[in-house]
Amino acid sequence: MVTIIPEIIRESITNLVKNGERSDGRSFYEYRDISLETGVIEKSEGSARVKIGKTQIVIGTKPQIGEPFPDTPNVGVLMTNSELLPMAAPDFEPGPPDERSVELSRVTDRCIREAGVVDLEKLVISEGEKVWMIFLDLHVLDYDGNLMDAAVLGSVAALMNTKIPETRIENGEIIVDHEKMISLPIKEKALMTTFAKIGGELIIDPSLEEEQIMDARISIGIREDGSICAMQKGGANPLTKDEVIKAISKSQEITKELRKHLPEN
Amino acid sequence: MVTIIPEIIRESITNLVKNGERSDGRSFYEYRDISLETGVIEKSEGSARVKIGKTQIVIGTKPQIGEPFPDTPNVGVLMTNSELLPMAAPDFEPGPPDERSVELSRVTDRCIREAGVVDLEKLVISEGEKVWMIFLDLHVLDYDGNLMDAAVLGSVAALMNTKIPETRIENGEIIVDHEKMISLPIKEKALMTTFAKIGGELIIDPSLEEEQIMDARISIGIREDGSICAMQKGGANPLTKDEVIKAISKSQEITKELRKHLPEN
Amino acid sequence: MVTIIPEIIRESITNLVKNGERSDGRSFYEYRDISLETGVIEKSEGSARVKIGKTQIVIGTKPQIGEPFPDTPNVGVLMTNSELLPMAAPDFEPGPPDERSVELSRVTDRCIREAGVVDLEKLVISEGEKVWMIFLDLHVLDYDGNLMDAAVLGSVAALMNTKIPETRIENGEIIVDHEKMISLPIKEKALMTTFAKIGGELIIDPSLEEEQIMDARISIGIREDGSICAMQKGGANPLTKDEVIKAISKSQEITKELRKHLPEN
Amino acid sequence: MITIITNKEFSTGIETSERADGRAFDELRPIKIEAGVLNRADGSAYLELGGNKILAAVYGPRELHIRRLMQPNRAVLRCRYNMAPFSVDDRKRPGPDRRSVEISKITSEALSPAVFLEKFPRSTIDVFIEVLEAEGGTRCAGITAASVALADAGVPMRDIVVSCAAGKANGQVVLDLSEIEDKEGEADMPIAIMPRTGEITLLQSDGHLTSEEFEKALDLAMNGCKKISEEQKKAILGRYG
Amino acid sequence: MITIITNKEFSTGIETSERADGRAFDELRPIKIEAGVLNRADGSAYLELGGNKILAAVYGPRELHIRRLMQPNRAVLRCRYNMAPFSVDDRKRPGPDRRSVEISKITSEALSPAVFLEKFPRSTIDVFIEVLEAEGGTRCAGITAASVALADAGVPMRDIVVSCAAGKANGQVVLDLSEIEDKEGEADMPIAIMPRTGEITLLQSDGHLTSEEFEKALDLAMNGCKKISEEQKKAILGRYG
Amino acid sequence: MITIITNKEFSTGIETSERADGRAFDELRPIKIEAGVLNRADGSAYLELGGNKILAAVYGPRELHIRRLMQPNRAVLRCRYNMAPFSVDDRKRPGPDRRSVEISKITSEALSPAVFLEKFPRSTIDVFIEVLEAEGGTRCAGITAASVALADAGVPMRDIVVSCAAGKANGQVVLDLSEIEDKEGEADMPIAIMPRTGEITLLQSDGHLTSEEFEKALDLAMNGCKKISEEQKKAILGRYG
Repeated sequence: MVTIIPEIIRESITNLVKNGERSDGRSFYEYRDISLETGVIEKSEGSARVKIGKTQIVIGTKPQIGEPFPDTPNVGVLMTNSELLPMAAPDFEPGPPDERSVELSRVTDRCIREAGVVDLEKLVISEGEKVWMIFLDLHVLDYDGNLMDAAVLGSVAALMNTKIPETRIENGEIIVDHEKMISLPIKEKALMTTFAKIGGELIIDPSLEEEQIMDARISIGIREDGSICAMQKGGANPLTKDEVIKAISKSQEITKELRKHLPEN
Repeated sequence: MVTIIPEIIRESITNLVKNGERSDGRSFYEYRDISLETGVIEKSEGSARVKIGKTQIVIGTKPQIGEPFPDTPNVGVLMTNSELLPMAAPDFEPGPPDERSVELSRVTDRCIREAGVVDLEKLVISEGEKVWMIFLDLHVLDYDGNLMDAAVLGSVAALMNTKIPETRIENGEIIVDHEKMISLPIKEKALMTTFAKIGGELIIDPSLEEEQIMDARISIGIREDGSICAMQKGGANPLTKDEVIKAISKSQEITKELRKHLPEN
Repeated sequence: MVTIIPEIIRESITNLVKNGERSDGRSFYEYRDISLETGVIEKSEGSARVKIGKTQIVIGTKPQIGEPFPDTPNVGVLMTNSELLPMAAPDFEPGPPDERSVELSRVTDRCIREAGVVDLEKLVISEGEKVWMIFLDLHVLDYDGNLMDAAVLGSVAALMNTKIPETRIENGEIIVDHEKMISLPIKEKALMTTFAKIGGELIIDPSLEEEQIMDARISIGIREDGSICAMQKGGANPLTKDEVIKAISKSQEITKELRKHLPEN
Repeated sequence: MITIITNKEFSTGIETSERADGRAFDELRPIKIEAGVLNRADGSAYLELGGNKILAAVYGPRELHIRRLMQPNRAVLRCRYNMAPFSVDDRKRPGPDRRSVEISKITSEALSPAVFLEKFPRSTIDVFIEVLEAEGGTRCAGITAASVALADAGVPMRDIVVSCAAGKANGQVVLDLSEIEDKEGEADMPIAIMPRTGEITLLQSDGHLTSEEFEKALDLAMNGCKKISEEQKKAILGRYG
Repeated sequence: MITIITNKEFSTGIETSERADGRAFDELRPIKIEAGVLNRADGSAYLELGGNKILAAVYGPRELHIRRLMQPNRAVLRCRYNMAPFSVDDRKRPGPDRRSVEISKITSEALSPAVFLEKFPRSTIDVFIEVLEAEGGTRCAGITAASVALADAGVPMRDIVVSCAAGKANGQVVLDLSEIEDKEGEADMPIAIMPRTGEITLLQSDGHLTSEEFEKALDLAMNGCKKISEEQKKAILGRYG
Repeated sequence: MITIITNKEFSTGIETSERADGRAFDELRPIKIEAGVLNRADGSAYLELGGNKILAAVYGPRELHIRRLMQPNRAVLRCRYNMAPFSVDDRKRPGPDRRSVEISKITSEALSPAVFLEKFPRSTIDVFIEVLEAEGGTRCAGITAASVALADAGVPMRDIVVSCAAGKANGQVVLDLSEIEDKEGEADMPIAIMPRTGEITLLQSDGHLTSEEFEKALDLAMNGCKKISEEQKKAILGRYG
């Protein structure tokens, strides 16, 4: 469904930004309130509920024993899936994932995979035959803008929260020992920061209102050492090279603060 | 497609019922003419054609050897599926089963499964490895109301009519002997009676016309010993506790008569 | 989408044909320019690009090792699939194959299979267990009429162009030797000719314009010895027996000429 | 390992020149047609041909809700050919497959020439064919039954389309192939005609036929159609007569 | 071969006449309801019942875009019951299955009698139920939560529908079956009522009950509904009070 | 067991600091672009870049039939990126997958800024990209080809968008990664720009880059875009010149 934004709202938000302000009183590089709880779903081996402002996602993991992909016999599998539930916004419709949902899960997946958040090599049970497959499911419950940052933050937290049974091989048989639950091997806590371009300025963590009128969007995934693990531009207008470089530099700073929301490990 | 029933028809049927009458002259607890033939499809291992009034369903079974569900390794599998064919009514559309079709097959399945019509434990060929899977397919050809009672009656008849080859294990090999065809192990003949609530009264076996204007519907599955194996309320209006209790009591009587339509076993 | 052809165009094309002429100056039994290249896709084990007039199809093969069908354990498998790409015509829509696409792939498949173009018995690696499955994919890029003749011509060329690795069995193990690539066993070069009936006359290789106004269509697959391997009538009007017999006789002549476009083998 | 002991013995007739089921080369399987067998449909017919059991139903002419299919100057005749899951030896999964999509298309083309579609612009006539049991030749049986259902629905028609196959089995050109002849034979050629004019509204061929064999098969099939046509007429008269 | 060492010990209660989780036969699991938990939805509610965690949201009355579903004289109440992939022990594949299609249908029928649908012709009221965690009895929990979400959305209603199951487990008629009782028990009977009149808007039964057991179960379930109804009212008051 | 003897020897370049195919770090693969290669489409282009073979076609501006996609004040630019089943080593199943859905979306966003969409309210411009053969970098090649097809269709544009990737392979920041460099390398960063202003309309990154490496890669990619832009212009001139 096409949401038509009245021109007057577009102008009002844009003029605020041009004057260095935002409609909810935040500064350009300030996140809305963030809340992050883990272990919220007992039947899920790892879970998190993340809220950024009024945006809310519940994320759960499900480990399964399966076969590795033929071309990567010595690594486990991470499968990321997201559902933009019809309860989350009036224009989200039931049915198979649309392009927004696919983009959200693929960008989240790339950020986590390329940063090496989970040490997938340690998820091998028997090389080429059996590995752990971790299903990471994002359930978007309430949509008030900036799903990407919430998705990555919550996903990293849910993965950190995940416990799988220890496995060993005895006499050619795989023993899955539910009495010894171990944490997933986490080796990196990469996070993502999203910028909206409005009125020629970059602001972070766009609210729904800001997203609806922004010219462009850029999401940047940053590892703990400040290097870049993922980027994704969106929106129907261009960015300049300088804007991109500035966004990267800012996100290196901001993800350091954002990382404090993650639980101690 | 929404079928709009003129108010005058609604009133006329309702007034009849209030006067103790029905538009086709039946009494409240009287079925329309029932016809039931078995063995109507030679390629089907068991089949039945059931007509209640002008409602007509052909039901066929297909046994296959397959694997049991992991959580029930010591029972065979019964799979019930129904198609409300587009030939059966002007508003039935081709495509995957809609909610009416899903309800019909699930209620039929529950009634038969929970009553223990087929002794599924006897369908195990090799525990945890190979069992008989019985596919029960309901092909609804003509829809003139009260599909549920017809579906259960015809399904029980088709299952009673079903022959599967004898199996045995010799030297770790499964022998499927088509020269020795045996009947399915039937241990119960549960049937279902459906009541429509119209004008504050309960009537059984609603015709299409009655279904279209009824306030509510209740279908009750009754075992040979009179106990209840399944119930399903439908329709957009409520029932009282007394109505439900009365319906159960009536259906205990009526299924005894209905059971006479089943072939001798 | 329904394409409405103005009556004046229908009349003009029909009158031309009644006068023994066609709008592009061809005679009744003359193909448009035909071009056929093979080996056009390096990653495809066999490929061809065929153009008849402005109609253009790229065809590629992919061999895979798989299991034979249970009822034909001693023959390989040929799977033909076609996509009428939305780029090929303004009324082709993305999505699963529609009935036109299904008809195209099934007629092509029958023509090739029934003529015995590929010696499927020679594609068995281990009887009942492993055979070569040849996927033949037709990618329709530009649609200017007469897809069937182009599809069969290009498919035969792509199959002739296909190389698969030699296989052998050593110590119960299948060896797939990519160092020894061999041609598919081709034993017949059947081709198809399509006639349109317009104004009571039969003309071959109808252009899009002619297809849109034709009364009926008949496609005939002819083997090298002149025998018939496939026929398919189409269109909303009938043909007479004499017309069919004439079409067969003509196609026996014409496929001889058409066959010269195939590469030497 | 699963070993299957079977008691099904098919005589494929390969040993002798005779047909497996003892029919003459130009002999149809037993046929039975009944019109008006369903209540809700505007028209319907039931047909048995050998082991085939076919039900056809017609709705329409009625309003067409899908705008992009609508024809401004005539009705659309839509067909859906469908096999019941229990109609064949191995259960058929419900829903359309490629074979049924193609048969639906050519069935629509086989029936359309006989119907006065131009009388009903912007409408649809929907034909539903259900194969309750299949034993070779279901597409022809479906067309034959559908044509009776169209007549039963009172759809105005030029003629009652009739369909029948001929083919080659065991080296011989024969009429109306059974399932086993279709499977093991050399060629199968289903046709449909408008019997008044003999015009052909369906023609497919699958297999290996010389021109001479084709002509022989075509003549056989047309004769077969004429015999079946008589049964269609009886069924329609039986309904209204 | 994969061997699984498990540390999950379910007391199925079969040894004694007591319930596995120690509840009395007429005791509900701990319950918690909160209204107004989402921002975008017109109304919402969160419910915990034992290990069940359920979110319900309502949009509407709003314009219905699908013409063939439109009712000229009233609103349509559409439901979508959905389980999160992580809500159960083995991951549930996203998307509707036959179970959720049926539950969606009976949920719609359970709620509709309480809503003044006739006030909103040609409209839709959309109810979305998400099972975040499932521990037996999710359909009842979903209906109970959805009813609070409808009230939170300000949809005019005759009554607040409330739902609860009773059944038979371990030979005993009990209220509000847990997951293990549902799985290993003899019968499960979910109901929904309009508490003001006691009228029944949902009734299903699955299992084996005598008439006497049925009546006992029905009384238990109706009493359970009344207790839950109090929690619903508190949640709604908590939102507006 | 199946043993596969392979004769494919990939030099992954890991031994030396050179690229596997001998290119300099800032060297594009051989490129060829042709405009106007299809008959039915309003505009089209064919592009080869190394082993990539890409066809792009444009229809529109034309009427948009799907009301809920319609924009009252501008055209919608819809893209469909699709890989032929035979375009890759292991046959790709026909139909969209998640990767192609995402690429279609970002391709649409990469092209839209250059098109005067506001001139065609309530319309659609449809861009179809077919990957006939894939050898690394198909999304960039698709955007580059689609832009030429838009020009060929006469769609009014501010600029001809051009796309190219840079990345890091074998420890070195390089231009235009080949399939093997993409697969075995450390990072891949596809971009698209409007060459007149240098503004960025597509930017993705996947892998591991420091800020310095990122800037170096961005400069490389922008230079690569400028070289490819010359080839686009030649193709368009070749069509009309």
